[in-house]
Amino acid sequence: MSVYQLNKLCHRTLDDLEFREAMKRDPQAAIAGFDLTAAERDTLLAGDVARLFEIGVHPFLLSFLTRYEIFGLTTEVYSERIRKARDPHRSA
Amino acid sequence: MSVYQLNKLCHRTLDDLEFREAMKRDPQAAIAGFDLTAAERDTLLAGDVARLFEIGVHPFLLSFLTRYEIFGLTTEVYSERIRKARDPHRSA
Amino acid sequence: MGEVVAGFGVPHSPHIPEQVKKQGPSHPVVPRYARVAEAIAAARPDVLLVFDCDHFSTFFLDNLPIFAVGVADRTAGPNDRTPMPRYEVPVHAALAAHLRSSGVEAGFDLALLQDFEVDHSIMVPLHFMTPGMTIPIIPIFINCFVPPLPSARRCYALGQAMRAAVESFAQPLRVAALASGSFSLEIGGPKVAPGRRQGVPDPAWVERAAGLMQGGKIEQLLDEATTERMLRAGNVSAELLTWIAALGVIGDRLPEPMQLQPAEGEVYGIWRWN
Amino acid sequence: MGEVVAGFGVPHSPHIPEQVKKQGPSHPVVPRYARVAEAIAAARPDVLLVFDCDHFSTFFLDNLPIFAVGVADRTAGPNDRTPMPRYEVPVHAALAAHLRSSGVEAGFDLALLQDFEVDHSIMVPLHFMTPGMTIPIIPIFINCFVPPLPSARRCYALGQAMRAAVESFAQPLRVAALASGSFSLEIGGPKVAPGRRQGVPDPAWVERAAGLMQGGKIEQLLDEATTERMLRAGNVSAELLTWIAALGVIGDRLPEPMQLQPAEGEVYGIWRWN
Ligand SMILES: [Fe+3]
Ligand SMILES: [Fe+3]
Repeated sequence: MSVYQLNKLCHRTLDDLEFREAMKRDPQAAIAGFDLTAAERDTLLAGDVARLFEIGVHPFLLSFLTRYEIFGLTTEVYSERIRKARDPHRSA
Repeated sequence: MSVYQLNKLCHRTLDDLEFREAMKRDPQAAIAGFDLTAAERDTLLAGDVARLFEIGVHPFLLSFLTRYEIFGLTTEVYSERIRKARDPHRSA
Repeated sequence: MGEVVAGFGVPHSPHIPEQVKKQGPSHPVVPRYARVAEAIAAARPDVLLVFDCDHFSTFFLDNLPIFAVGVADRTAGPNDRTPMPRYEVPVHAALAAHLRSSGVEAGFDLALLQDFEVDHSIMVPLHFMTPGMTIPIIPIFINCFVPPLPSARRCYALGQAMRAAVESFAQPLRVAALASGSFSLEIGGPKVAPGRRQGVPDPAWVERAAGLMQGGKIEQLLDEATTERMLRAGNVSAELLTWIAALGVIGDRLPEPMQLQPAEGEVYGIWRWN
Repeated sequence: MGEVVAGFGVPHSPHIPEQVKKQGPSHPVVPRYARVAEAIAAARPDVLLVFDCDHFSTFFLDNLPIFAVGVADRTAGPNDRTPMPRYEVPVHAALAAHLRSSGVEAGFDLALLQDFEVDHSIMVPLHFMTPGMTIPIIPIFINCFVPPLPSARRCYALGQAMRAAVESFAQPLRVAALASGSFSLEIGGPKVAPGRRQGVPDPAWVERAAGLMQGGKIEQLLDEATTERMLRAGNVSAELLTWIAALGVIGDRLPEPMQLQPAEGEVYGIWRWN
């Protein structure tokens, strides 16, 4: 269920303006309400989007984090990191 | 969509205790928040469950109204009325 | 390689837990559930595939699937204000995900359900039969209440696809199917009994359908159990589709002598071979 | 007796309405959408069947259907914070209910969606092509984002079933199919362009898939458009399944010369015969 929680957290960042502001202000506090493992929490707070992708967070949802530059994920940082993720569907 | 609204109203009578109390106290006020036609509102307030069934309210949901005796629908009254409804699936 | 080791079918009246609590073990349903419970224990399943019709509790008419599979680590219930204890129950997420993927690949359009509780139709049987809640379940939901319903043949084929998926699963799990539902029951519709909110309009159909199962006449059952025929037996009588799906898992094996309560619209069934 | 009179396919980038608002009619998408809009107007449809992939806006992962049909009197959107005007649009509830019933009878497990809004993937195309919002739509949702996906063959068969259902509808409606989606697009995944949040990983696949449509080689397209192949073209490239479902409605007719933007992963298509 944790991956579901991570997906939900990303979605809420788009959908819930108050939550989005909380995520920008104090991410650690904002994510406290989700049922995550300690490792997932650390991965999130580190903005390790490659790892989040690899454990199953949907990339479309993950990209909401950079849309609002949560966890320091500017577009440049996000792009650089996600491009290093293991991709099960490599281009030919 | 009105039949959907009627189904939703029945379901809320089971699921939402405050709404259920409001339905017992002042049904006319309680149903004001639903997008219903005037005819549907009258049919509801009259407890005309046969008619509600015939226009498509699901009988399982409809029976929530008698479970809490909304609109004066004691089990006896409900049973007598619904048994007169046109049934598309008559017993053999 | 998973293995299907048994199949079961029971009813799930929401009034029974409270009645039994008051009346104690002299209540007639107690030995009926107990007999199935013993058979479940003897089959030692690692997972129970529960074929279920939701009663507008897990789903509503806003987004109502024909078929759905619960894929999560656990669920809880009842979520429909049934007077009975509240339970948490583990779900076998890995097998559930495999069943769903395999089913979609086989052309069954199975909705993904990840954040959900279940109603009395799952919790009443578990309360009586596996109250320890230690056997993981996988709920497979079938729309039996809101026409258009899936056909009996499609539900049977779904069961067959689930069986094949169990057998292609990497771990050697013992899996049993459990169907939950009545054969004849009207709730809140024109066929209720006088002075009642429900009724059992068609005891003869209970005997007919159970008789076909008892005799292993599955093709005949699939022919006869049309939506029209099932709804003549009561507006929630298409709960029979849960049994038909379970039969798809079970195959052509014969049940032990079934416990029939035609006047109550109910049947208890045990298929055991392993 | 309803009649299918035309088919169309377009992309739906959520950034375009705002860009066009700033840049005006010199924006390159304006004439592309305009050409399809003219063809829609010329086909005079009474109803638009819109094959769509939801972007976690109408559905979420809690209860995610493989296929769903919107059955309501109206819908509205976008519901996903896309910067563009908000619209209400009528839905043809009677035909939608008939399509769903017929589909379920034909063995497609179509979820019922009654209380919903839609996202940019429906509203961007309508904004550019039918901004009056006077033609009733019927949204048919396909899960293109969360594997397991339905196969291309099953989506095509769904389209064929929808066509048969249109033809068995009692009223003489003119119905057109509209597909909405990209052929190659990666959003937020490893195949994004350097320094970007998205990318177009596979322009060659855009030309290949469009070329097969252009040549009427549907069987070949159904063989080649595996989940694996589509996802190699980008993580949301299985939006192609909306086009494949629309082709099921259209049959073996050939399109007018298609507008291809391989570098953008996008295609605009027009099938007209009546
Ligand atoms: Fe039931
Ligand atoms: Fe899209």
